[in-house]
Amino acid sequence: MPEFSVIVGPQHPALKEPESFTFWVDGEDVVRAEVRIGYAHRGIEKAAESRTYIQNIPLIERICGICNVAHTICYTQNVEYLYGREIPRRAEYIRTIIEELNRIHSHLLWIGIAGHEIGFDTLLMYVWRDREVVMDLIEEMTGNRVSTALMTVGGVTRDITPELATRIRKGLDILEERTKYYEKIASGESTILARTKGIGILTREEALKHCAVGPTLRASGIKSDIRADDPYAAHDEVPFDVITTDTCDLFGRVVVRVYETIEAIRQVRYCLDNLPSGPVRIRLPNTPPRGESVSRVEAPRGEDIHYVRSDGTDRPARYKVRAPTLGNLASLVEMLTSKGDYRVRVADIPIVLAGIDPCMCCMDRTSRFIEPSKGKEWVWTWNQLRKYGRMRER
Amino acid sequence: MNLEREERFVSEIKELLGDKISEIKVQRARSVFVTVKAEDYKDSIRKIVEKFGITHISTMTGADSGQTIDVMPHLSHAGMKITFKAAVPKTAAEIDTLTDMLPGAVMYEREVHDLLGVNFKGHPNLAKLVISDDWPSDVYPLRKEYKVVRPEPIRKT
Amino acid sequence: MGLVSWARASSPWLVHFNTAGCNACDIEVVAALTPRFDLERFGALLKGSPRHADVLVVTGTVTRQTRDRIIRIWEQMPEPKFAVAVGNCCVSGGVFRGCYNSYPGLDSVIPVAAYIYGCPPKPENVIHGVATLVSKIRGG
Amino acid sequence: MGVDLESAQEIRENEGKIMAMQRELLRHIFKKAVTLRYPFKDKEKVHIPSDFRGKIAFHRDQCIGCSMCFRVCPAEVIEMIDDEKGKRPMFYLDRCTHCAQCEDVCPTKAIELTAQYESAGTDRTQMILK
Repeated sequence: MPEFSVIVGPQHPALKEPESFTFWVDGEDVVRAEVRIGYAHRGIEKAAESRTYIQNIPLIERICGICNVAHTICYTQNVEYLYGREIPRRAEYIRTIIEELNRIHSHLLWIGIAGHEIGFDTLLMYVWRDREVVMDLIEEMTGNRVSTALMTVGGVTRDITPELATRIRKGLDILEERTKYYEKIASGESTILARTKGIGILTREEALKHCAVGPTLRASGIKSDIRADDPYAAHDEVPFDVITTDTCDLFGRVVVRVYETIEAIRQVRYCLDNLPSGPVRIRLPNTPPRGESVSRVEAPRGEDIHYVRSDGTDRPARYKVRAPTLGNLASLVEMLTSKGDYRVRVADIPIVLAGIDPCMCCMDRTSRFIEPSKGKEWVWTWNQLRKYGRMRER
Repeated sequence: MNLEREERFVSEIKELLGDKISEIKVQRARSVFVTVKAEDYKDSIRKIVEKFGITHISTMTGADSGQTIDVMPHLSHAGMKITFKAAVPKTAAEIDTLTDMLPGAVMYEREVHDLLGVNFKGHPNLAKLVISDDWPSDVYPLRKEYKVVRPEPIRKT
Repeated sequence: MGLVSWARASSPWLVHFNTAGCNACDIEVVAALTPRFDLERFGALLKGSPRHADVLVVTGTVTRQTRDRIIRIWEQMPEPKFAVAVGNCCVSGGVFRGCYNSYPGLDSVIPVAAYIYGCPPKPENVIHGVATLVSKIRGG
Repeated sequence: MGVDLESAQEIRENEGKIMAMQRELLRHIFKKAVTLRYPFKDKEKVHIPSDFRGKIAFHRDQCIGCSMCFRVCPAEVIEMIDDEKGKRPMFYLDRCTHCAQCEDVCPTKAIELTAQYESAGTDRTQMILK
């Protein structure tokens, strides 16, 4: 039977961001998958070299809008490592609070989107309604619903007042009750079970081999979390459990994310109860000393790693960012390939794609041409294709 | 700050690699930088990977430092970050691939190839990953000599 | 106002395309469609295909790689069509101005009918933008 | 405190319930809708915290022309121009990231991020703040 290629993306109802996947299918089964990213490549790393350390904070924040807190924490603590300075403890606690609030918002968002991808829009609507609670908390704390702009080199820009702490506690109570309800739904609703159990399997060995990160890795039974392995901010004091499951499938990823949300709520409570007093930022000079540094943060999607090199000027000589999704791409391709008894059906593609919580930008319908029968593959730009079309018309 | 664990780790690496190391330093708690020569790059990484049973490569950074390009794979081992550093000359930017022992490096090597033009010998597929299809093939945006050209608007505003 | 433009203004169907944004605007656009804000009160419906839609909602800065796709999607949409740029990166390039891969705004690629400023805009602002567009359609 | 994964496993072992959300849905029939009827009504119910980062307002009489805001702005929003009173910033607000770094750095509080969030329009030139 001849194989067909199905191209998904860059503009596709199942993807909110532009990325392009080519699937070689044999009947209903996906036999091979290939990914082309780069639609969202904006040149941030080059731009970071031409801006000062202060100007870079909002730029780094816009690498990803959803996990902006993880990226800004990673950036600011990376620069603080260059100075070799520690920031006030209160600032570290505030960073942890906002980071965990961000994780709650990101995971709830993901649960809703997963519901949407499996055709369970009721869940999407209810989860997103309750997610507004955490959005309001973030807005009260930082002044904007999504992009927080709270981090600065040397601490945080805004403090938490006792009244705000009370309001956050109240909001957390609502969130905890609702998340526990969604935990019941996610693990007991037959639609979810039917569409997630045994789908998108990534075994422990494959996860290790392809260097998966974050909830994808933890759902394959590997206890790995930067917050525990390489603690930053206040995570060395705030107690929490690393959630793992050994189901290695999408169901495990749902469960890991739901429990991580509950765990995050607990961490925010702990931080609010044990918030140290003192200043929230220290002033640092504009130019860090020469040197290089690596910093890691557990973003909602997994390990986020930044590298900075300073040449003694007020601009970084090199800034490198690796967002968690790139680390999960190789595993995603693995999950989307049928092997032996394990079959990936075309209908499961959207939810498996959503399973790693992708955070990129893609669609390649116009440029890639594949003729599997001849084993030929070539790439045309849209302009070339348009020219070809005009040529054929004549 | 207590860096006992890092010091122990450094001495283990020194024992293993011997004079292949040109520089080794502890940047902070749980982060170690090891500089090696480009020709020893793969051998020394293989030794470390086999000794400690490392499977996770976090990413690979390429950095332009004037005449050379530094290739820096970041490996993870039990919460410890080991960053190798090997310099390759800009005119003949070529280094061995790590994909045969660490398959997770596939995407990262393609990225470094796209943005800095380092050729990874033995890499299965070095097709474009992050830069656009119409990007000229001999221009590497993250090299220092590349001056940013803003794209021309295609219609007037 | 004729019957056709009345119908058009009462049910603007949307197609959403993220050119290369940071996702913050996307989640705010999606949030605007969920219960608390409920953009569907205006008859707006999110469609998957550009061929069914009247309004192209674009978020994110336009990059080299998405430029041709956005033009293609724009060309696939039936007349009359309107493009809405959501968020400051889409309007003008925003924080990505001066990057080698991003264009200075969506209107340097396709004509834009309405701009929604903000980084990211609040869902209320997205609703305000759609209301602005609807009144523009009503007007002419 | 550990998370009880076993209960999830147990449920997974059994078959899931069909329409597990049904009860929740029925409960909500008699509840008030959460939707804000925003542009028509409920304008005062829109959640705006006191220090919301909205559109920039500029107070000319307080500005001393130090260009600090120009130096920290990440998005080429600010251009320093000369007017009858001397140097001052001019804002292209259609590029603004609302990061509030200019507000933080301003020594005389001449720049202020207001609570104005409604800012859609059909013309980009309306966002130039002179």
